[in-house]
Amino acid sequence: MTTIRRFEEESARAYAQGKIGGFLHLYIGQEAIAVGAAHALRDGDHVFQTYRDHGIALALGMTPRAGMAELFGKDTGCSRGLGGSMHFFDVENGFFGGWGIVGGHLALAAGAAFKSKYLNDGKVTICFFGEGATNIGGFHEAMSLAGLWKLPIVFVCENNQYAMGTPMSRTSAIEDLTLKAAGYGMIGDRFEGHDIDTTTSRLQLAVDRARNGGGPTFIEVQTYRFRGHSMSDPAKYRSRAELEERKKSDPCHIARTRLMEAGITEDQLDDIDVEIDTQIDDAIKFANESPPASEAFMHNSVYAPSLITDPHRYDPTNGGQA
Amino acid sequence: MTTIRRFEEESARAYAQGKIGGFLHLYIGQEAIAVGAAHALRDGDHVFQTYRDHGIALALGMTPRAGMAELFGKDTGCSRGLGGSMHFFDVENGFFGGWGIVGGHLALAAGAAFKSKYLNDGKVTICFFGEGATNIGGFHEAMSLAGLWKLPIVFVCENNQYAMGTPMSRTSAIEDLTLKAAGYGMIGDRFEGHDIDTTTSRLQLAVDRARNGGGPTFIEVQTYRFRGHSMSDPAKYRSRAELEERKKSDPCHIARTRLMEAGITEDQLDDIDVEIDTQIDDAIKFANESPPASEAFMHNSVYAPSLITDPHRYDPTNGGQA
Amino acid sequence: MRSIRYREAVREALLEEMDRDEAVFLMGEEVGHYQGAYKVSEGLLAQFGEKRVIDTPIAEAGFAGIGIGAAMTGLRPVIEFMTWNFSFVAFDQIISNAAKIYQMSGGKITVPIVFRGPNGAAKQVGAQHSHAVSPFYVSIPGIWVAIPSTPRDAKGLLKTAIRDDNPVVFLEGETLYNVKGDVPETDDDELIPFGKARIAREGDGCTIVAWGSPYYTALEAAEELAKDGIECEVVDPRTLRPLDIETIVESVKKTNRCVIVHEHWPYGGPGAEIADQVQRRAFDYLDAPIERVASLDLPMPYATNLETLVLPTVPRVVEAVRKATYAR
Amino acid sequence: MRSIRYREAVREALLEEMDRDEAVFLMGEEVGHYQGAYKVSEGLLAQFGEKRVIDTPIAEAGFAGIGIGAAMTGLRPVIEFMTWNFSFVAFDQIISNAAKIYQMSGGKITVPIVFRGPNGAAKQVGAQHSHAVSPFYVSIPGIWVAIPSTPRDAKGLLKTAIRDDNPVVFLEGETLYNVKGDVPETDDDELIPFGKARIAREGDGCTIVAWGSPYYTALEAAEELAKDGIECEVVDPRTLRPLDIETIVESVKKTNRCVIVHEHWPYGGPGAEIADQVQRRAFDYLDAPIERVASLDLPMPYATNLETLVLPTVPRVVEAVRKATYAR
Ligand SMILES: Cc1ncc(C[n+]2csc(CCOP(=O)(O)OP(=O)(O)O)c2C)c(N)n1
Ligand SMILES: Cc1ncc(C[n+]2csc(CCOP(=O)(O)OP(=O)(O)O)c2C)c(N)n1
Ligand SMILES: [Mg+2]
Ligand SMILES: [Mg+2]
Repeated sequence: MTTIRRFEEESARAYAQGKIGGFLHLYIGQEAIAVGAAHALRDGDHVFQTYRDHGIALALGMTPRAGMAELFGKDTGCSRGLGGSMHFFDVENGFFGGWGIVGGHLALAAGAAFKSKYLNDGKVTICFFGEGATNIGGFHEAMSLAGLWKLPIVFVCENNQYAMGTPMSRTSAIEDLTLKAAGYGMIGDRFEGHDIDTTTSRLQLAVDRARNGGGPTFIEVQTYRFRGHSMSDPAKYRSRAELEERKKSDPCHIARTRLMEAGITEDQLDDIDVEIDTQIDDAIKFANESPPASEAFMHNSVYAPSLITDPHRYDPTNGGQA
Repeated sequence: MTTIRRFEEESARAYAQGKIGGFLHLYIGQEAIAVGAAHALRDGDHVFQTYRDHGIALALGMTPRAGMAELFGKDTGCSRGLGGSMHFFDVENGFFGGWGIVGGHLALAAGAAFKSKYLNDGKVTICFFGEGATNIGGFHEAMSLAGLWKLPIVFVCENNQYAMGTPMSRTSAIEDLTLKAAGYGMIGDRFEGHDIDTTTSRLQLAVDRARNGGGPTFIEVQTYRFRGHSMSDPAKYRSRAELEERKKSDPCHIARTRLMEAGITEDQLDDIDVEIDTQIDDAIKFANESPPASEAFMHNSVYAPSLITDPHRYDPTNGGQA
Repeated sequence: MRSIRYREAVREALLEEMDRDEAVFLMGEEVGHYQGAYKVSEGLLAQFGEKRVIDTPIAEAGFAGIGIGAAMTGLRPVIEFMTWNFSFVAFDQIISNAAKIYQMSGGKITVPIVFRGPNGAAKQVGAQHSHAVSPFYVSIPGIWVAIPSTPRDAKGLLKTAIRDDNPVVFLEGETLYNVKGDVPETDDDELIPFGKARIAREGDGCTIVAWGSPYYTALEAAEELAKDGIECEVVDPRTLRPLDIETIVESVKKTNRCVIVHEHWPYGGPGAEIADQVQRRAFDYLDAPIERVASLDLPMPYATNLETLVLPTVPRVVEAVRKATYAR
Repeated sequence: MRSIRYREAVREALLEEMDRDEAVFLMGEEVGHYQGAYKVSEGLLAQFGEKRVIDTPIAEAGFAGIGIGAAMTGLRPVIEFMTWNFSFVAFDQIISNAAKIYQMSGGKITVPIVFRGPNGAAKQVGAQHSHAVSPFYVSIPGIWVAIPSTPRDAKGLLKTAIRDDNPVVFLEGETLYNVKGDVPETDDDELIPFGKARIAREGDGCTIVAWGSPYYTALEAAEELAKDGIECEVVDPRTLRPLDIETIVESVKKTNRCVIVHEHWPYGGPGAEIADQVQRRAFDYLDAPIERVASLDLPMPYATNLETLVLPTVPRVVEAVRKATYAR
């Protein structure tokens, strides 16, 4: 969790320095959910997330190097500099993006789960999205189909209280989002997502249910983002007092407490922190020094090797001609 | 209700004779819902329906002449022969179509209700759709927004058990569709729609609630269509026995019984039937003899009189040029 | 060669590819128990079972997305839109997801998926059900767009589409399903490559580029014009993306005239694109402006007397060729 | 005349029209309390209240549809898409409903609605957020498509759009919001008619047709070319549907050359349409093939070094004009 936190703090800094461009949505404050999910999953499982995707990517095992280089638009990035912050990908670690259209990736995740059912491969899919996404058609159709076909998937709504500048009270007629689950014949669960022990155990329940043929679960996790929606958002729509109150349940602090309860000493934790700092510094250095995204690759990134008239004569400078 | 029934039977015949083309979706078996709704509404209210729209259009007061002429593709039709069976319109009687894309008109209906709230004009909107439509995003978004903004609208799901050839058991994880209402903060109601007294009184409740500021209602009406999905559907997916069983609750028969209970004599009812036959015959004759849809009007039907460079120089034979 | 219907040709391609590869499945509304709204998938459920022939609820964006997700993770879905009109509710899935994934993932994830179904006007189905959708899909890099006119092309192109590792928009002709034509024997396994136009009729009087339903209109017009001594060369691009512009340009260099015939609305789309490319690549060869015959620029009316006026007709093609050959 | 930013010009149009007509309202994500994702609606909530400046949940198809329904029944909605990228989930509402209602209802129902928001690439926002959407909307009869390049056009065209009784797709430039330009005084109430191109720069060496962001690229290129004695005439169509092809053709008849510059992908769309029409209407006047400068045919990459290569640039426009004038 600290790796995620430090990664994001450094990316915010790099953004301010102009090393990172476009939209940058930080996960700071929500880390316990991604890490809990990573605990609950096995190798080969699938995860889909929104644009707020650095946390889960790192939790699943993406190196800070690959992540930071992507943010810097470098060829060594996890998406070779073509994807950027919103479109991290790391298939080896089960991370299937990184999606920018609200609600658009839920059906994709259901598709991965459909594949698992089709192949009977015992894999589970977790799909994350914000509470703002529950109002769009993409949410509804993915939920309906997953519920109908009993797909091995867990829908995790990270309710961080705001969709950009809008509090949920102004976008939803209901407060408890799990009320929606029944309409899809789905089990619902709802809990606070600040404590890594809670997130791990509750997500594990749903993941196990999916893996054991018990069908999908809809989970609403109560959380909070400490930063603005993205780097360009000063978050004026909420009070400093509210933010300070929320920071009292900083998941990183809680995790630290939990570790100490488990017998890890303060010194040991500090050592880990130093190690993480070194790792993030290294990632920044790596990103800085990596070659820029490749023009040649960009031209080859439009189509996978194809069965069109041989040889592969596609030329992006001249619309769609073989 | 008999007018609707006879209108539909005659249009089926005319379709077989090649006088009507395209898709023709009959409402036979569901009449008590449309007529109940017409009873529950006042002048100036708004109604939106799917392609299965003849019944409600007639119930709201469209003349059989205007309806039949539309089916025949005549200039005297309710949409001047441009709309056809799926796109009846009759604004004077509060009928706002006649829509072909499943789920696409629910938001439009919510828009009419939005208008009523905006103008505080005391009008109510009823929006009809099939149970098949509850799985599409358009349903979800319209329901979410109407629930959030407490719009004066009644969503009436005419659950006739099938979406084309597919029974609901294969498209929905739940059997009681009103389970969805809670997810939108909406009141739900569910009843059988064969008896005109029931449909009228239950729809009246919801319409009154909407009119009195009580917000929207989601209603599932259990019904059944006696014909195939459209004229091209032989409806092989259901048994003759099932159909025969269902025909025992033919809403037209039930209505007849109700009228007799209310003291109307068999003779009086027969007289009405004769009158209706005459009216439908007249509609067929009118449709037959009416001039075909107008080419000149077709060219003027693309844009309403407009503020583009004067004079109105739009020429549909030559793409989009002023 | 045997003569079979376009519908059967599509069905054979599905059957053979599903037989060949377990990863291929068919998903859509009414494709299974109902045997397809246009009976294209007749018998497939019986042969492959509910696991691989999957009836869906009405949720095009949802099942298109499920197809894309399944393709990302190793399957090879064929997603049927009952008609392409209904693809508009799934438009974002195609443009924002299917077309972008290979690129956004840095080339790590392929999306071998076919979206298919009938395209264009049927008969009197009105404004919301008569869309010819090619202008919307051809402009998107990251997908291919095939639009077979004949049964043979339908079969051979669909087999290629299913085997290709990229998303394919496969536009069948709603009015072509009953058309008969020669198709190789079932054991032939003919794959027709993308980006290779077919010269359907040779001639040196005028090039006519046509595809889909109006392909037949163009052929008929060509016969009529031949009576007056104007021999048209009819070129069918077969796929619009990739577009085999070379074959078209070669033909125009021979005939010095070009008429483009298509069902979509006149503004933009492949019709305009071909005109633009021909004027640039064959500028010095053109003896007359390139003419286009398109659907009229209006929503499709229901009435049959009007619908006929909206679609490209033989007289309109004849007139355009006469204009291009200064023969009128 | 005052010099104000494009963003303010849009805002003034909204403000003046809402002030003039109670039936006009603004609806979209973050348009109210947040003052607009791009601050276009700054202050409007304070002035008009929550009744007329309406924040929505994330449900583009839903609120686009609500707008259409409200327009059908007497209101005059302005629907903001936070960016036009998000209009794809509402695509069906625009093509199947907004564009068809006047026709399907036999001319009984008008749909006075404006869909507006920023269009095209911003900076490094990647493949899903950088769409230039004009090719998708121009081809649809029943809607108008406006794409103002300057603050003055933005204001005058938006006012016209709001008063027109037809659905209007109004494409603002995400990268243009900060551009400054002369705009008449607020009491002037200037309405700029649709379908009337503006000649931004006169010249007889080559016609450049350009709109949106690349309009400025074209003007810069024209200055550069002037140094070499090539005086370009830069024509901005201002609305793509209706398209003022006469003004473009007149210009080409004078310059005998034509280059079209736009941000959308090369295949089809208004770029190809203009080329096609010019070759047909000015065939005998063209001394060289019409050239086009478009975005490269690929999903927008995130990395800034690549994004720069994808968009039309001054050198690319210069090169195209040289080619069209045989000057290279
Ligand atoms: C279809 C669509 N509409 C609008 C947007 C712009 N947008 C990006 S994020 C966002 C808010 C999402 O809020 P939520 O779902 O709660 O997720 P969070 O950002 O809080 O994690 C919006 C409106 C988008 N990306 N896609
Ligand atoms: C978006 C969309 N997908 C598919 C169709 C094709 N279609 C027309 S009616 C229908 C079945 C609808 O069933 P239901 O909603 O139950 O209504 P019913 O016809 O039974 O009244 C389908 C699939 C369509 N018109 N629109
Ligand atoms: Mg949120
Ligand atoms: Mg039904």
